[in-house]
This record gives sequence, structure tokens and C-alpha cells, in this order.
Amino acid sequence: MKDSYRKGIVFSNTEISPNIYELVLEGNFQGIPGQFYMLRSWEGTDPFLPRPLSIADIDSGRIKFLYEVKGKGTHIISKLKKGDGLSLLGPLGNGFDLSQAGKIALISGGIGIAPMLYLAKNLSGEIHIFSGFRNNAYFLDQIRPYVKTVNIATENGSLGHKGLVTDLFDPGDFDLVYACGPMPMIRAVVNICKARVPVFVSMENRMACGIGACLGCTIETVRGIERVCKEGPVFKGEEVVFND
Amino acid sequence: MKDSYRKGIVFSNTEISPNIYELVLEGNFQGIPGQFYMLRSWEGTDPFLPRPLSIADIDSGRIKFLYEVKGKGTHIISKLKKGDGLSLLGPLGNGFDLSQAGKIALISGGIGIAPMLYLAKNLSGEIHIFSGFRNNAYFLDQIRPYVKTVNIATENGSLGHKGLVTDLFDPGDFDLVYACGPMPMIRAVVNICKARVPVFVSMENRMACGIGACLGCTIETVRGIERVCKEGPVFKGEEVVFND
Amino acid sequence: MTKVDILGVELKNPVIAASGTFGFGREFDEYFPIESLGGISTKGLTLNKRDGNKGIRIYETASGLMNSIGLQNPGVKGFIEDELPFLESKDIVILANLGGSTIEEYLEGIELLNNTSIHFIELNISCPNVKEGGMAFGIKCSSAEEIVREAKKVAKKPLIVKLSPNAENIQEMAYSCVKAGADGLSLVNTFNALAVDIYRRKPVFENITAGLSGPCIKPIALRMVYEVSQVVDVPIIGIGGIVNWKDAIEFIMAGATAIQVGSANFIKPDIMVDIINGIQEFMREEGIKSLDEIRGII
Amino acid sequence: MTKVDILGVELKNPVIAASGTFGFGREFDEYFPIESLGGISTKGLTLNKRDGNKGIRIYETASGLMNSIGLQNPGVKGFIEDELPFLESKDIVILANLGGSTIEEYLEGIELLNNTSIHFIELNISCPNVKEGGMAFGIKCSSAEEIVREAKKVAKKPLIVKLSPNAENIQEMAYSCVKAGADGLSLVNTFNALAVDIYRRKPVFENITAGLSGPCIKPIALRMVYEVSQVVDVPIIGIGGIVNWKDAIEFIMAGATAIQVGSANFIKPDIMVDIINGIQEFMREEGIKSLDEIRGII
Ligand SMILES: Cc1cc2nc3c(=O)[nH]c(=O)nc-3n(C[C@H](O)[C@H](O)[C@H](O)COP(=O)(O)OP(=O)(O)OC[C@H]3O[C@@H](n4cnc5c(N)ncnc54)[C@H](O)[C@@H]3O)c2cc1C
Ligand SMILES: Cc1cc2nc3c(=O)[nH]c(=O)nc-3n(C[C@H](O)[C@H](O)[C@H](O)COP(=O)(O)OP(=O)(O)OC[C@H]3O[C@@H](n4cnc5c(N)ncnc54)[C@H](O)[C@@H]3O)c2cc1C
Ligand SMILES: Cc1cc2nc3c(=O)[nH]c(=O)nc-3n(C[C@H](O)[C@H](O)[C@H](O)COP(=O)(O)O)c2cc1C
Ligand SMILES: Cc1cc2nc3c(=O)[nH]c(=O)nc-3n(C[C@H](O)[C@H](O)[C@H](O)COP(=O)(O)O)c2cc1C
Ligand code: FES
Ligand code: FES
Repeated sequence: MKDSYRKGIVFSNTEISPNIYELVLEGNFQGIPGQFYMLRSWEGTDPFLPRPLSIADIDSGRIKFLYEVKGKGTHIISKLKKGDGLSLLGPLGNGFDLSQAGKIALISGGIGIAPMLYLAKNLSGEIHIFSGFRNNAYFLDQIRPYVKTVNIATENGSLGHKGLVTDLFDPGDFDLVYACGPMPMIRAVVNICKARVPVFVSMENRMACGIGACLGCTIETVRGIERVCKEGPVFKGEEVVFND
Repeated sequence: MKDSYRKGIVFSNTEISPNIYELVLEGNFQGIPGQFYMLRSWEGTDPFLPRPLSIADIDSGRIKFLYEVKGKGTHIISKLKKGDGLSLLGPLGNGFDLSQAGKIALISGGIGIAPMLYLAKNLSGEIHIFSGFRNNAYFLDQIRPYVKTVNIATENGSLGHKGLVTDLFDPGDFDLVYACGPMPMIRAVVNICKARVPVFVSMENRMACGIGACLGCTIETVRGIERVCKEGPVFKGEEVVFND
Repeated sequence: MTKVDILGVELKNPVIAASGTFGFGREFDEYFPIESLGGISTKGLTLNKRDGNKGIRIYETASGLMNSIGLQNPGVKGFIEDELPFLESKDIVILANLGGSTIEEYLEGIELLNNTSIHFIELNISCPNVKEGGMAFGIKCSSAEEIVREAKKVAKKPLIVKLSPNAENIQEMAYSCVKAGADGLSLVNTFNALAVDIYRRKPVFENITAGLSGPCIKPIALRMVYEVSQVVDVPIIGIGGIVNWKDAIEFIMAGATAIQVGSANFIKPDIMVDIINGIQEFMREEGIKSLDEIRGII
Repeated sequence: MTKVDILGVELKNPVIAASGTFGFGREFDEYFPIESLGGISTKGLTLNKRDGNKGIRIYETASGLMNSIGLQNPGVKGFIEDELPFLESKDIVILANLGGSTIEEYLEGIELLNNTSIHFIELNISCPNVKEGGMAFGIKCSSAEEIVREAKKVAKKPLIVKLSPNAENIQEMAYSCVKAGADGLSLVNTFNALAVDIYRRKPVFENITAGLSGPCIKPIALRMVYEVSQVVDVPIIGIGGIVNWKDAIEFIMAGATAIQVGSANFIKPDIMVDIINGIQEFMREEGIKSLDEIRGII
């Protein structure tokens, strides 16, 4: 039997950049890079659903999440203090394939950087990270020790390249690409890599159950309709059917 | 203009007896004994309504509430920690008449003891308190300095008189009676005092608005239908019509 | 910028206090100047004074509230004598919400209101908390049509009919009321609902059922406003679970000319001020000059 | 102690997983033994495999959830071949939830299910998320009557008809279905509802409306179960917003023989175990030997 929701205790919950928080919980949590947990830290039924967050790191007796405050749920989570309890279900989903080696590019857009630390730590091979942000960069300091180069793009040019992260990297340079971020970025990355280098992307969708039962989080793939929470969130780039 | 909901910061929130909490907030709050505040310390709309709590004490820059955990709302409030914020509307209602003097009995049942400290502190005259509890007595230590005698009844006899608090006091001994507690106790007190000594009772009812607009909290009085939150919560005993 | 026009009456903004949740404005005027509102719908009036229902009147549910107030009110005459002068002293648009048990009662009420300064009659054919009538008129189209037709004959004020979400078919109901002469529609009133006290093994409310309101009903109310806006051309006032400016904009985009805020007043007395400010801010950000630009746009 | 009997089939307890919220049980069986449930209603089946709807499928509301899954399912044959064996390997009562766009489709589906080990057919005449039918059957009594009569003719399994809360009159609808041959009723399915994306100025869902479920609807669903229990004698399965054992007891006291838990499964995969335990505990405390003692007691 898998565990249902269980308790985590807040060790720290820090705003590391405007609206971006790092949440560290105490407790013995499992999971591989790319997998996620469903979190709930409120009583009552509004918000109704738990919120999915990717594993940002796991260390002995600690799990880390990196999240952006978007709406009600993440706002409530951002108010948690050391010692507060919350409920977690997971690890869920399939995670990234860690068996690959060679020269690997990690590409993130905004909060899509969340799973990249844990991923970089657990990959062998030569890793380069390409991270795009609106204006402030974050989390890269923690990732730096595990990668060969850090490449930054910001929309307003306040840091690194002014423009899109996809401007920065040449798929011909790599044996493998992993990407996580907003849908337009994912699509662009998949297009750039097409037929040149294998790419794995972490997909996002609204979720209700997180365990594959509600069929709320489906996307279209070359195999048919699949669930982001169960068959994903990581898919091979060429398998995802991008509509419109 | 009166203030709408404003913020209070938790200074302490302590379980002083099983399921009974003392909440102290920082902030400049007003109010006389018998008045109450509406409290809200959660995001979202479940629970939907704020919760009414009587003023248990006000000191320079601090307000105290004493509450029993009954359901969802008080449960959430009981989880508040030092430094947490919550919203308050008040002071609301009419409060006790403090101009009276003489020999005064304060009668409380269970958590009905909440307004008695602040009341005792602000009355002149000779004050005796009669407090009934299910099994554990609480809050009396704080009241003791302001009263002449403390008289306790518990249902299981674990402390003081075994039985009801109404067994303990003789209305003939007093010039005035103030009572707060569960409805059966209030009714018994009013009956005992009838035509012998004036009694003021603090009434309770489910509230939505707390400011007199929804007509949700009405009771029957000799003057007609009145609102506990506006014409009350304190009523003259003989004015309340007790339907059963 | 936020101004809206309902049947020739100009409202400063589309935000109206919903009947029964705002008294006659006095209590709230202590917390914010009620003149900042688009309008106020009075507590539901009946020809004669009523004491309302006994027993529990308010019961909380998930993101909502059940009430069984039972139209406690001072009667139309009492309103005109004791409450209206206060409202008249304010620069505010007044909807007199009128209920009743018989057609005659409604008509007499209207006659009394005709000679006052109120701006609209909001005909409440949808109160679920009065045994002898009220909502009964709002379920079947035929009975609604009859009462609206009679009301329209005597009314000298614009007649807004307040619909019940318990109507068998909300589109047919709206259409029937407009056909019978309704100048405008407001919807929804509360949903008929039940709560059980499992320890007493009885319904919580003496009338067994009571009216459900609050954010819980918003998605259904919004659907009904949208559906009604597809079949009638008169102005629609959208009601049901609005707690913030986003909710208000959703109703306007679904076809409402104005909106009413009910239960949300209980969680913050000046919540309508926040809603008005939010609407203004949204219009500025989106470059919207008049709400006409987005009404029914979806 | 918690055992209940529905049309001669014994359920270990009155708690059934609601259609569409529990898949075919596989995912949940990883979190708790699904054999501890009273029963399971399958994801809504249609004669042929369906991919379901495009666009956003899930949207959160205050204490609730809107969904527009659109009956994504493997088809009746796919169910029988790929999913039923798993359920048969468990000691659990199975309700095959069956939807469709035409009467013929329903009838063919029933014929296929007749020859399987399922215990009940739950006829879904109330799915709001399929354009070409489904709920249309559940609004007007006449169309419901027709499909139930035809279904009853071919069904060799007890026929439970799942009612829509969007029915024009829930009592008449229940009565019509029973008259037409329904052996039992389950209610409610989701409420037709709307959400607007105010920045895109469009409905959130591609189908415009979607189905609302969750605790927000409980007070209305409970009222409907109560009302239906006043007019029919067949077993009723109560559904709508149940998240804890108290909710379940309310439905039973309002007249339900059993209950289904839907959206709540999403906030805790083993929430039904908590509900079953809570019911047991309540019965012990209150000295209730059988749920028959409190069914419809209010
Ligand atoms: C598998 C997975 C892993 C994720 N990992 C992370 C992570 O590590 N860090 C992080 O910050 N976020 C992550 N997200 C996104 C995160 O779950 C949402 O931002 C969060 O649920 C929003 O909740 P809220 O209550 O704050 O916002 P809401 O009030 O629910 O919504 C705010 C806005 O976000 C949109 N939105 C809500 N949920 C989603 C969703 N699931 N997908 C797309 N848009 C949505 C809404 O349309 C709305 O515009 C992940 C999502 C998935 C599915
Ligand atoms: C003017 C006033 C002053 C009060 N002062 C205090 C105080 O100082 N300390 C204190 O502990 N309590 C006080 N109360 C009672 C307190 O407001 C309720 O216990 C609280 O609102 C319950 O909220 P909950 O969410 O915990 O319980 P809920 O989940 O809302 O309900 C739990 C149980 O309490 C019952 N209940 C809920 N609200 C009320 C109510 N207003 N009256 C009677 N029964 C109710 C419900 O039926 C249910 O059985 C006061 C009430 C009023 C009206
Ligand atoms: C306590 C209370 C009393 C109400 N009284 C009336 C009334 O007298 N007349 C009326 O037409 N509607 C009455 N309503 C219904 C509201 O005006 C409104 O239609 C309904 O509550 C839905 O809006 P909301 O969800 O914003 O509250 C009442 C609602 C509540 C909560
Ligand atoms: C995501 C989702 C999918 C659903 N799919 C179906 C379905 O296929 N067939 C059906 O009869 N009901 C379906 N329903 C309705 C539920 O079975 C149930 O009737 C409804 O959700 C109300 O119960 P609840 O409030 O406990 O969720 C679905 C509900 C949800 C939330
Ligand atoms: S979230 Fe329910 S199937 Fe993926
Ligand atoms: S709580 Fe609204 S009138 Fe008293």
C-alpha cells in the first residue's frame, strides 16, 4: 500500500526572490527528480483541491519545494511558519529518466527551474543549465555546484541575455535535453530539438486527484489521451501533440 | 465612521485547560465588558462566517479572548501562533451596565466565564463569582483578585460543589446578578431571581453579520423581536421571553 | 467610468446591496458611506409587518450560508415612515424589495410604494422562507406570469422581477416574466436547501428547508444569468455568491447590467467598496471605458 | 452493523465510490483495499470508446469543482475486457455507470452488460458534459420516462437511474422514472454551471458550461434526496458533496439507503475509509444497530 496524505512539518519557508518561496519540510520523503507531491495546508474546503508541487530537493530527513505564489493555494502556503504542519501525498508521476549520460542541457522557464536542482544532482554526464526568467533570477546558486555552465536569459535584460532562453542554446551541442517551464517555452524547445536531439519535457496541467483517477489532467500524445499525473509529468518531446 | 475588520497580531494563544484557549492579541482595541468581536483568521470562504467572541480583557495595547474549541472556526483559531495575523470587527453589541453598585453576583456556566474577568475588574461594589463547569475549572485564578468570593460547582464533583451552579447562590443575598452561560443555566438563573433581584444576562445566538443587518440572531423579548448582536447580547432577565 | 444605466436610472456603479443582507442601510452606513454604492435593495417588505420565523435562522455550510429569516420586516408603511427618510437623505438608488403571500397583498404594497421616491420595485417572487407563498410564484411560469402581469398594471415604478433559482426552467421563467411586463430581472434568490441535525434527528430549520446563498452557489447563479441573457433583452441584475470584483466582472461578462452582493456583506461590512475599487482598477488596466464594452461579451 | 441491502444485493456498508471520481478502482486500490467499500460505480461508460473533451477539464470553485471530462472511457467492451476482471478479482459490489447519446446506444450497452458479473446498471441520464445527449434525457420527465422504459425492457440487472439536479422538477422526475421501471434512483449528478475567464473574456470551458460538484452543492443535493424520498418507495442512493461521515448520516436520515462519495476522493484518496469508520463510530455511540433505524427519520 502507498501512503495516503501524511504530515510534514515546516522547517523553513523563505521568500528567496519576489513571490518565489523555498519551502523545506522535515520528514522522511521519497521520490526521484521530476516527480511531484500534492500539498494541502488548510482546513475547510475552500480552496478545495490540493496543489501539485515538484520535488526541488530531497536530503536526509528533509524535502524541499520551490514555488511561485500564483493564487489562493500558494498564497496560503506562503504564510506557513516553522513548526506548522501540512499534508502531502506522493511522490507522484513518473519522473525524469536518470540513466542517460553524455552532454546534457537543462532548460527552464521561470518557476520551471523547481525540479532542476534535484535533477542536476542525480544525473551523470556533463550538465549545462539554461534558465529564463522575467526579470529576477533565483535558485541558480544552489544548482551551480552541479553543473558545468549556467546560462541566464531575462525578458527585460536585467541579467544575462535579453530575450528568450531558447535563443541561448544550440541543440547540436548536446546529446540530451530536459525542459520544464511554461507551455510556449516547452513547445519552442521541442521544435528546436526536433530530429536533432532527444528532449524530455515536464508537462503541467490542472489536477484534481493527482493519482490518475479523475482524467482531469490529460494531454494529447501520439499514443492517445494520457494523464500528466500518471503517464507524466515527464514525456518525450516528440510524443506530445501540441494543439494550435 | 467605525472601523471595518482590522488586523490583530497574536501575542499568545495558550491552552489553559483541555480544549479551552486564551488568545492574546496586540493592537489597540476598545470595548466594555459584555461586548464582543467577530474574528476571522482564515483565507477562503470555508468557514464562511466570522466567529463571535466576548472580550475577556483589555489592557494597554492588548486584548484577550477566552474560547472553547467547538467546531471548525475555533479549531482553526486554536492553531494560531505568536506573530500570526487575524482580522477583527468590533467592539460590537451593548455590554453590561457598569453603573450599578452594591453586592453583585456574577454567575457563569462553562465558557460563559469568558466576559467575567473584564466585568469584575470594571464593576464597583462587592463582587462574588459563582462558576459552574463540567469537570475542569479555569480562568478563576485571574478573576480572584477582583472578587470577594469564588464559588465553584462541577457536574462530576471533581471540584467544589457537585451539581449546578444555581444550587450555590441565594438571590436574596444580592442586589444585582449578572449571568453568562448556556441557555438552560440562563433560564434557571432568571427564574430563581425573578421578582427578587434584578438580573442581567448575556444571550447567545448564531450570528452572520454581527452588526444588526441580517436578522439572523434575533430572540423574543417583551418588546418584540430583538437582535442579540445589536440590542444585546446583554438583556435584562425579565425582558427575555424563553420559548422552549 | 463605472456608471451604468438601468431603465433610465443612472447608478454610480454596478454594485447594489442585495435584499435582506443590508437592512435598510443604517448599520452599514456606520462603516462606510453607503452613498458610494450603485444602489441598495431593501430588506424584503410585505404589506404588513412580520416577525419572521422562529427557531434557528442562520446555518453555515461549505462556502455558504442557509437562512430562514422569514421576511421579518416593518411592513411597507413602516418602511415608508421609519426607514425611507433615512435613505432619502442619501444620494442613493433604492430598490424596494417586495414580497407577499397573495396577489392582493403584492398589489396593495405596490400602490403604497408608487407614491414614494424609490427608484425600482424589485418583485420578490422567490423567497423560499415563507410558507404561504413567496417562492411558490417563482417556480411555475404560469403563476409568475399572472402576478407580474397584475403587478405591472398597477406599478408606476419600473418593475424588476427577482427570479428564483428553483424555477423549473430559468429561461422560460425569464421569458414569461418579461412577456408579462417585467421591465428588468434580477437573479438569483436563494436555493432551496436542507441541513440535518444528526443528533436531534431533525432538520436544522423549523421550516425543514431554508435558502442557500454565498460563494457556493456562484457557478450555478452565473450560468443562470448567462442563460437568461440569451433569451431576454431587458436589463439583468446578477446575484449569487459574489465576494470580489472578479466575480462581479464574470457576471457582467455573462450579461448582467449590474450585480448585487448579499452574503459577502457578512464577512466584511465594506466589502462592496473593495468590489467597486476592484472593478475600477480592472477597467483601467484593460482600457475599458464603459462596462457596456464587456457586457455579455463571452 | 453498517450492512445495507439494495434490491437484494448486500453492501458491506452504505459507502459507494461515485462514478468518474474513482476510475475503475485500480489507482485507489494502491492506497487502501477497495474491498472495504460498500461498492463502486465505474467511470461513466458509453457503447464506444470516447476520448472526452478538449480544453480545460477541471476548474476549482469555492468548496467545489467544475469538470468537463466528457465521458472519456474505454467503451463498454473495453471495460468488460480490460477493467472488469480486476474488479471481479475483488469482493466488491459493482455499479456499471452507463451514458449515451441515443436510446439505441444505451440499449446496446445494457445488452453487453447483462452478461457480466456487475451488480447494477446505473443509468446516467444526467451527464452535462456531452453535447449530443446525456443530460438532455434528465431534464424533462417525458424523455427520461421513455429511455427508462426502454432500458428496463432489456436490462437483466437491477436498474438504478441517476438523476440530474438540473431536472425541472426533481420529484416529478423521480416519480416518472420509477413509474417507467427504475428499480432504484441515485442523485445527484453535477449541477450545470459556468465560469468566466475575465482576461480572455471567454467561458473557461470549451463547452461553455460544466458540471459542479463538491461540498458546495451538498445542501441542495440533500434537499433533493429528501424530496425524492417523499414520493418514491425504491431505494435511493444519495450523492452530492459528501466529505465526511456526518454528511453521510445526513443523507441517510434524509432518506438515502446508501451514499456515493465523489469529489472528496480528490482531497484524500482513502477518505471513504474515514467515512465508513465515522459511521460505525456514530452508530456505536448512538446505539444504532442498523441504519434502517435512522433512514428517513427526519
Ligand atoms: C506536476 C506539477 C508540478 C508543479 N510543480 C510546481 C513547482 O514546483 N513550483 C510551482 O511554483 N508550481 C508548480 N506547479 C504549478 C502549481 O501547481 C500551480 O501554480 C498552483 O497549483 C497554483 O495554485 P494557486 O492556488 O496558487 O493558484 P490558483 O488560484 O489555483 O490559480 C492561479 C492561476 O494559476 C492557474 N493555474 C492553477 N493551477 C494550474 C495548473 N496546475 N497548471 C497551470 N495553471 C494553473 C490558474 O488558471 C490561475 O490563473 C506544478 C504543477 C504541476 C501540475
Ligand atoms: C455574542 C457572543 C459571544 C460569544 N463569546 C464567546 C466566548 O467568549 N468564548 C467562546 O468560547 N465562545 C463564545 N461564543 C460562542 C462562539 O461564538 C461559538 O462557540 C463559535 O462561533 C463556534 O464556532 P466553531 O466554528 O468552532 O463551531 P461550529 O462548527 O460553527 O459549531 C460547533 C457547534 O457549536 C454550535 N454553534 C455554533 N455557533 C453557535 C452560536 N453562535 N451559538 C450557539 N451555538 C453555536 C453549532 O451548532 C455546533 O454544534 C460567543 C457567541 C456569541 C454569539
Ligand atoms: C440573511 C438573508 C436574508 C435575505 N432576505 C431576502 C429578502 O428579504 N428578499 C429577497 O429578495 N432576498 C433575500 N435574500 C436573498 C439575497 O438577496 C440574495 O438573492 C441571495 O442571498 C444570493 O446572493 P448572495 O449569494 O450574494 O448572498 C436574503 C439572503 C440572506 C442571506
Ligand atoms: C471529475 C468528475 C467526473 C465525473 N464523471 C461522471 C460520470 O462519468 N458519470 C456520472 O454519472 N457521474 C460523473 N460525475 C458525477 C459524480 O459521480 C457525482 O454525481 C457528482 O460529482 C456529485 O457528487 P460529489 O459532490 O460527491 O462529487 C463526475 C464527477 C466528477 C467530479
Ligand atoms: S489529476 Fe486526476 S487524472 Fe491526473
Ligand atoms: S448577526 Fe446579523 S443581525 Fe445579529
